[in-house]
Amino acid sequence: GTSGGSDDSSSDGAAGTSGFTPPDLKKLDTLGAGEGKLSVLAWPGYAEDGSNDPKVDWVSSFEKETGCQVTVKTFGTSDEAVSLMKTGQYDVVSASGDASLRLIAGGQVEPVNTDLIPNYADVYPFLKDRPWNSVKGQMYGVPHGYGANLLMWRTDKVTPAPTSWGVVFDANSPYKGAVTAYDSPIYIADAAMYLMATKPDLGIKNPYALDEKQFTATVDLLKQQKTLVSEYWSDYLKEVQAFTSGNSVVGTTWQVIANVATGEKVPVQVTVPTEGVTGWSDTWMLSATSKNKNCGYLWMNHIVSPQANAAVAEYFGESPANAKACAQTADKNHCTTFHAGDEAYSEKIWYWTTPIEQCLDGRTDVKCTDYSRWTQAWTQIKG
Amino acid sequence: MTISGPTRMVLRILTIVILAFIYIPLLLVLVNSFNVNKTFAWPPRDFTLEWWRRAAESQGALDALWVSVRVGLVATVIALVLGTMIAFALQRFSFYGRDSVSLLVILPIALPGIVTGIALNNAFRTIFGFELGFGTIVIAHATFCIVTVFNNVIARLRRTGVHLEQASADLGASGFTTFRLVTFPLIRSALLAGGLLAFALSFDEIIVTTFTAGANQQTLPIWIFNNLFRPNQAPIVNVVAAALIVFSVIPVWLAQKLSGDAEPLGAGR
Amino acid sequence: MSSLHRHPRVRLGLLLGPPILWLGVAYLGALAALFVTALWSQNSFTGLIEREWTLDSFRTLFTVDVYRTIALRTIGVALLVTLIDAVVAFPIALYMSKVARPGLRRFLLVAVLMPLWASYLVKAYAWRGMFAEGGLVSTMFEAVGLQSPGFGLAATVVTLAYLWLPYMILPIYAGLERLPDSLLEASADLGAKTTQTLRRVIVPVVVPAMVAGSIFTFSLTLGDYIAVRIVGGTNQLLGNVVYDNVGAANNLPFAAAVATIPVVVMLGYLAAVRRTGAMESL
Amino acid sequence: MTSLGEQVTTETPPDTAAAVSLRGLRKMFGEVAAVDGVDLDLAEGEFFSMLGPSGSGKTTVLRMIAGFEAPTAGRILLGGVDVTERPPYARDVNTVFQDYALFPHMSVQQNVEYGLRVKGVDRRSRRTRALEALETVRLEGFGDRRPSQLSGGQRQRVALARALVNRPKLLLLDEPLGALDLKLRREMQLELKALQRDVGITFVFVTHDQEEALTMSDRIAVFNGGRIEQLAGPAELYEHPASAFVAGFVGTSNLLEGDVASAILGTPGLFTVRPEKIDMHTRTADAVPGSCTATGVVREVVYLGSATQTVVDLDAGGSLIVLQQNQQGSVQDKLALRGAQVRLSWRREHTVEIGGSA
Amino acid sequence: MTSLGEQVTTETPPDTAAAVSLRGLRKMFGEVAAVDGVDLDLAEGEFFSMLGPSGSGKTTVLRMIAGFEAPTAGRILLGGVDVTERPPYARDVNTVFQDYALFPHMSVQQNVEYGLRVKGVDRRSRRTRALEALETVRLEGFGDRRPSQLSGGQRQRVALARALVNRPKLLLLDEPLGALDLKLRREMQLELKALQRDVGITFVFVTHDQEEALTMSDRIAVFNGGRIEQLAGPAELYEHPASAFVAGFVGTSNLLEGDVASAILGTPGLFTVRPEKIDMHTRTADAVPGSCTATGVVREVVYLGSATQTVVDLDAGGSLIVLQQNQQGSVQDKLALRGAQVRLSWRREHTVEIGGSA
Ligand SMILES: Nc1ncnc2c1ncn2[C@@H]1O[C@H](COP(=O)(O)OP(=O)(O)OP(=O)(O)O)[C@@H](O)[C@H]1O
Ligand SMILES: Nc1ncnc2c1ncn2[C@@H]1O[C@H](COP(=O)(O)OP(=O)(O)OP(=O)(O)O)[C@@H](O)[C@H]1O
Ligand SMILES: [Mg+2]
Ligand SMILES: [Mg+2]
Repeated sequence: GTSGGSDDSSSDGAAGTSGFTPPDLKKLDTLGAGEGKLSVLAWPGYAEDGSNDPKVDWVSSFEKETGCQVTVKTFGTSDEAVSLMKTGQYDVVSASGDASLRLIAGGQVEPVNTDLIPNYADVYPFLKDRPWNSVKGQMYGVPHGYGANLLMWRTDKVTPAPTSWGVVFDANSPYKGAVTAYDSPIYIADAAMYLMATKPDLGIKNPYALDEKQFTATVDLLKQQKTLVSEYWSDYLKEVQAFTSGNSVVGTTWQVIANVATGEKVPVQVTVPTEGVTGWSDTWMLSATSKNKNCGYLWMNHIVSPQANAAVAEYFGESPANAKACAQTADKNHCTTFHAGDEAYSEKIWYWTTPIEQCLDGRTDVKCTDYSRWTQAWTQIKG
Repeated sequence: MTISGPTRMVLRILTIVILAFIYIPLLLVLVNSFNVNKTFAWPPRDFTLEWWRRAAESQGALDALWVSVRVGLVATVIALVLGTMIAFALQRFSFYGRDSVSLLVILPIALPGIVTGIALNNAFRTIFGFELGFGTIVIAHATFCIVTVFNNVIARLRRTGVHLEQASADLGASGFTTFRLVTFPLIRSALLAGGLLAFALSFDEIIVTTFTAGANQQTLPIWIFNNLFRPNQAPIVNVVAAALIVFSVIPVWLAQKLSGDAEPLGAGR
Repeated sequence: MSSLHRHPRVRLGLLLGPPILWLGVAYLGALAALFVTALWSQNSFTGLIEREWTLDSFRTLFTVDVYRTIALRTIGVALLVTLIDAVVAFPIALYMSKVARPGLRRFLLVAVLMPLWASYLVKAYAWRGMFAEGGLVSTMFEAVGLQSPGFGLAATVVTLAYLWLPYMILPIYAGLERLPDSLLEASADLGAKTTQTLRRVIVPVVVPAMVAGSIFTFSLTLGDYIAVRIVGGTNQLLGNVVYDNVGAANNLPFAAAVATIPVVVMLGYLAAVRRTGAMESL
Repeated sequence: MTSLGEQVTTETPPDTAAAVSLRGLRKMFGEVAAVDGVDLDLAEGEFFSMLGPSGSGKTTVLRMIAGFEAPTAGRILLGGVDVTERPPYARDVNTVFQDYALFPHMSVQQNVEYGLRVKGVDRRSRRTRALEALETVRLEGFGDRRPSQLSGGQRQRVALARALVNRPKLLLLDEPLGALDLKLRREMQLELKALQRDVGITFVFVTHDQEEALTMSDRIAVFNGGRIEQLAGPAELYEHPASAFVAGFVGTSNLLEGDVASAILGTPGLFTVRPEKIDMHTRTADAVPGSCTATGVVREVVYLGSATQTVVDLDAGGSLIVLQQNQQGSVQDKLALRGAQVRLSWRREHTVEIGGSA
Repeated sequence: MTSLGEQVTTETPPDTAAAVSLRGLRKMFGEVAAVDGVDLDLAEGEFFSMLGPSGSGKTTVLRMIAGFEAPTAGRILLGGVDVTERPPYARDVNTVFQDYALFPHMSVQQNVEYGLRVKGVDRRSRRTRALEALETVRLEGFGDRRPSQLSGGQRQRVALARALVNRPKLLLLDEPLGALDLKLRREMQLELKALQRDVGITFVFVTHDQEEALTMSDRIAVFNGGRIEQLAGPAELYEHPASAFVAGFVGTSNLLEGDVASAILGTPGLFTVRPEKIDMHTRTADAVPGSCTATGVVREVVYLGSATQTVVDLDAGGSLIVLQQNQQGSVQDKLALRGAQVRLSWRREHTVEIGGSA
């Protein structure tokens, strides 16, 4: 059924972070006038101002409306975002689930008063108050888009169509040497999720909450998987190229990659395998040390507005967070393709969350492995 | 004359093969800038001018190019000044620790870029409390560019010796006049060669830049790096690179011409 | 100026002061600060550095096998890249300096320098295209009935060698340019055939120049983490470990500890190189 | 001095025995004829010099013999064998370069062994032969030094040893003493000459110093504009120059021509008298019968140490230089002659008509 | 030749008028004393030469006078003014460097104008003066060339013009003719000497060529190991060398010492006879009364063109070199003397006791 981990963690959001008390920061009570400028830290493609492609621009209209002049810095990984936020130079950040908790715990971002953000009302309810964007029921940002790490394969080279992650994890996979995997420590969760389904006796309840034994088993699986892997990917260009050339024929992917590949007439298909999928859900957050908080709130309101949210979702290739955005997309099928608003689909996704010592699945008798362990393990997996 | 005919032939063929090795990838970049495929799959299905048109409109690429040029120029000027000073100090004086100084000059280029990058990043933020930005990129680039200027200038100084400067002093010119009228004209082409290499080094640097660039400055390599991650932008990167290759002929040729005499660029190194 | 004339020390001080402040204090200071952090630890959740002395980072570095494997792999790749560059750069540098006429020489010099202006990343992706299935390299391999190497260490070595080639050609060219023609004539005169002259006169004389070039190729390879991600398949080098730890895990102390490996390797290399007189011909 | 006889011989040795024969040798560099038709035969064991001003083609001839430069026309024969097409390493010839061209990365010993090494001589015997060669040039014990640790004269000798160790049939030397100072050059001249006599190798020696050529050579070719202007032994060359050019280039030339010659010698034409042949008397002294005689005024007196050189402006026009050995008389007396009226005389047979056969 | 008198004078000119005075000049390079206590006074308008072997300190003295090197001890006075502490550009001295040190990036004209330009002379008059200077060295019309387009002798003259245009009180020349070939060197010697006489500037001329020093100088200082070994006019130096070193360095030395001296001269000691003073007779000829005489066998005969040099092994031991001007007799006859028994004789006054005042 629903690989219901999300339910657990959502209901136990507070428990999941038990023992972790965020710094006591005040949220804004009332909105004032914009300060005239705003420094944005974003994933590439999240804050386009037309400088790369004049047709892709949802920043200029914001600047015109609010008078807040925007500067954008992009980052390549969640961890880069965390370290950049520590410089205190940025007002708002688009944080994925594997960054957000760290930002909250480190005091880099402050609670957000969603009442001051009119468009927040239209955000899908199933994205609100989740463990990666809230603590103890207090939202720390505005959900903005989400997507899944799907299984993609070349239909001409992979038959029958796979329904399980087994094709990328099983030592006997016929696609040895043509498997691809995501190049980040967070990918350990994908393997844990696979073990959760295939090795129930390990007792994994949440792929982001692994005790020592579970972690070792997961890492072993990944080490064995390495013999199958042709390459690890981290940028979408590499992935599309690998599938186009045939260097990779099966592996984890994003919907947008599948779309581009299909657009280039590469015979690929994607699916949500039986074991479920991991995914991301991004949240715009506000720096605790920001001097431009009013502009920050205005930005958060703008970016989840139907038009902007639709533009981002289409350009970046993900599901918008605003239910009204689907009406604004250029490609009318966009929301269908990306399963936007499909709560059941969304519930199948194990959204990226930072693993910490306090087990996120609520266990208190053991210590879980934290993200720095995951990073070191990732280095060892790749060898 | 003493290299025998067959050897010359072998060398000529090898040179052609090596030139092919150097230019085939560049040619590929050029062809790919016309490739309709958004991820420049090979072989191209079809060709298009779309990417060139889009690149021409890309304000981001132009801005980044402008940042790179400015960074390169300022870093080169600093490297020229500092590199020349060290070259003079090492060539014209003997002092304790001369060897250490020459080691110090090559250290920034000899140590891996990532080490220099995180060391400077750490120092800028935690020790000096600088905000990462244009200035920090320039400082970082100038640091590892000093060596190219230094190498060129010291080689020239070694060759010209002190006689001409002494002749100038002998004829009544004070230190500064001598530098202006004699020393500087003599090392000018070495400065040009060193400066050109320094600029090229700075212009294509990405690793150190990644760690020292602030939010608002994208150098061209960083822009390229970021755009490889954007849907629909990757082909434009090929266009930018192809354009760079084509237009770089101008400064290189110009510098060759300006350096005058038979002294080819880089020979001073 | 007149008083300076009699005070060479003062002039030396004025000349050396600013660069030493820049390099000696700022740059070396930054390096020192980095390596001090290697002796601190870091809170893994918040990523804040805790300033307590500990050898934990180094302990991990030395006890976990994978780091040794990666270090050795990296050094191996750097050596191979350097070797390939030396072998490839030599004939073209020789042709440029001793065979080509002045006009052709200028042209070749420009031709060799030009790739420096094409973006590093773009060139790396061009090689990715060539090593991909159906790309130029695999087509060529298949044409002669061989299995294409595909993405991996071989592709990494080739790509890096390609990227750093100009940095090797230039010093070798300059070194050969300085080699008087009369030495080649003397060798032929004494009965040496061209190959003997190559081996006994040209190669020994250009070795310092090659070593000078190798400082570039070797160190640039040691610090690289991008090319291997593009063409290296599943492989990683020291640069990736440093980058992952500072960029991804945000673990500066451990990154600094890892960074000591290439630094120590490079310092050792420089110390060895010093004796060849390569510093002079850099 | 086995070659004494040749000092006065101008006929070329018979073709068959020739160590080197050049036949119609020409070399063009673009439009310029650096060497413009040279024919030459050298005997075995001869010390042969090529003398001439800068740019006259001496080096180019040498480089063609060694094989560094291919002739535009003509043939080169070594010991009767045509080697025109052979590369340098296939000719039994060695060269001592003007800049020595010692390999900087090898020790003196290794430099000297080089020729044997590339010929595959075994380590043992090449060591012995190199030591012998170093002994010949009096550099025992210098084997381990680098060329950079030697003085100019020592380097020159290493270059010599490096060539000699191969026991070539022919040794080419391109201004080997050009870079040395006068005292050292004189010493090296003596050494070289003695060495050549000992080893019996044919030497082709390029120089632009006429004294050097006169004292060392069996025969001398004077080059001018890519051609041989005169080919003769030292005495013949000095005493009977074939042209005004040779007269001027070899020794100090005292030319008498046109009206001056008519007035003094009775016939017009181009004549030369060497300064040391001329006697200087007071104006009132009697003319010696059977002598040529001329009157004039002393313009300049230069003290040369062993001799005094006097420049006399002739009453008939022109001037003559007189060289007098300082055997007798005080320097002051000689210098006091400046401005004095003098009579010069010399034996009729010392008036040499240029181009004539004397 | 206004300075003729000085050629035989050894007293230094009075201090007051001295163009240059060196007082106890010393220069240490580390442990090495390059110049080891030099005292010297030069008169205005004098042509003064410094002669000595390589490394004897000549260049170092010159560089201290010019101001490129600071003395370790001692003072330097120019025209009575102490300039020891002054930088080069504040001394009224110019130098002609051995390698000419012409600025390669400037034309000949610009090179010559340089000194005037840095002194702020206006464009007009520096042009005129530069043209004058170029005329003095006979290089009119060469102003637009680059130094690289000139021959060695022409470059040397540009260097000279560049120095002369400043009308310095003192001109220093460091082996200015060292790089030229013999013929050109002789020509330039004459030109330089004439020029010095015309402009009347004091010249300090460094050379290691004894002939050059003898023919050109008013006085000569012979350097050895950082000290002045002898300071005298050319004739004095040649005829009465103060030490065996000077005897050997200036001209060919014929030394007689110990037993040989006793046997021939009757007294032990160190004596020298110049080769040109010696007469050579057949063994049977009578000894000339009042002469020194010695018998021996001819070992070697060398033809020098204007003279013949004969080496005679003495029966009493040792050997003497005899120089005979080739005025009479055939070359063959002279060369045939090899191996002959001969008697040498020379006037008693030509036996010079070394260190003695004759
Ligand atoms: N490689 C060359 N290219 C063009 N011209 C040349 C070359 N080598 C020599 N020449 C010219 O050929 C002529 C003869 O030169 P060569 O070197 O033989 O003279 P040389 O008698 O040895 O003179 P020097 O005494 O100056 O060494 C000169 O005019 C010279 O400029
Ligand atoms: N800068 C220096 N450092 C150390 N020693 C030096 C330096 N300059 C000269 N010397 C030494 O001082 C001594 C005198 O040198 P100097 O150049 O004055 O000799 P020189 O008489 O001019 O010789 P040459 O005829 O070779 O030019 C030599 O032993 C030389 O090695
Ligand atoms: Mg020559
Ligand atoms: Mg000197």
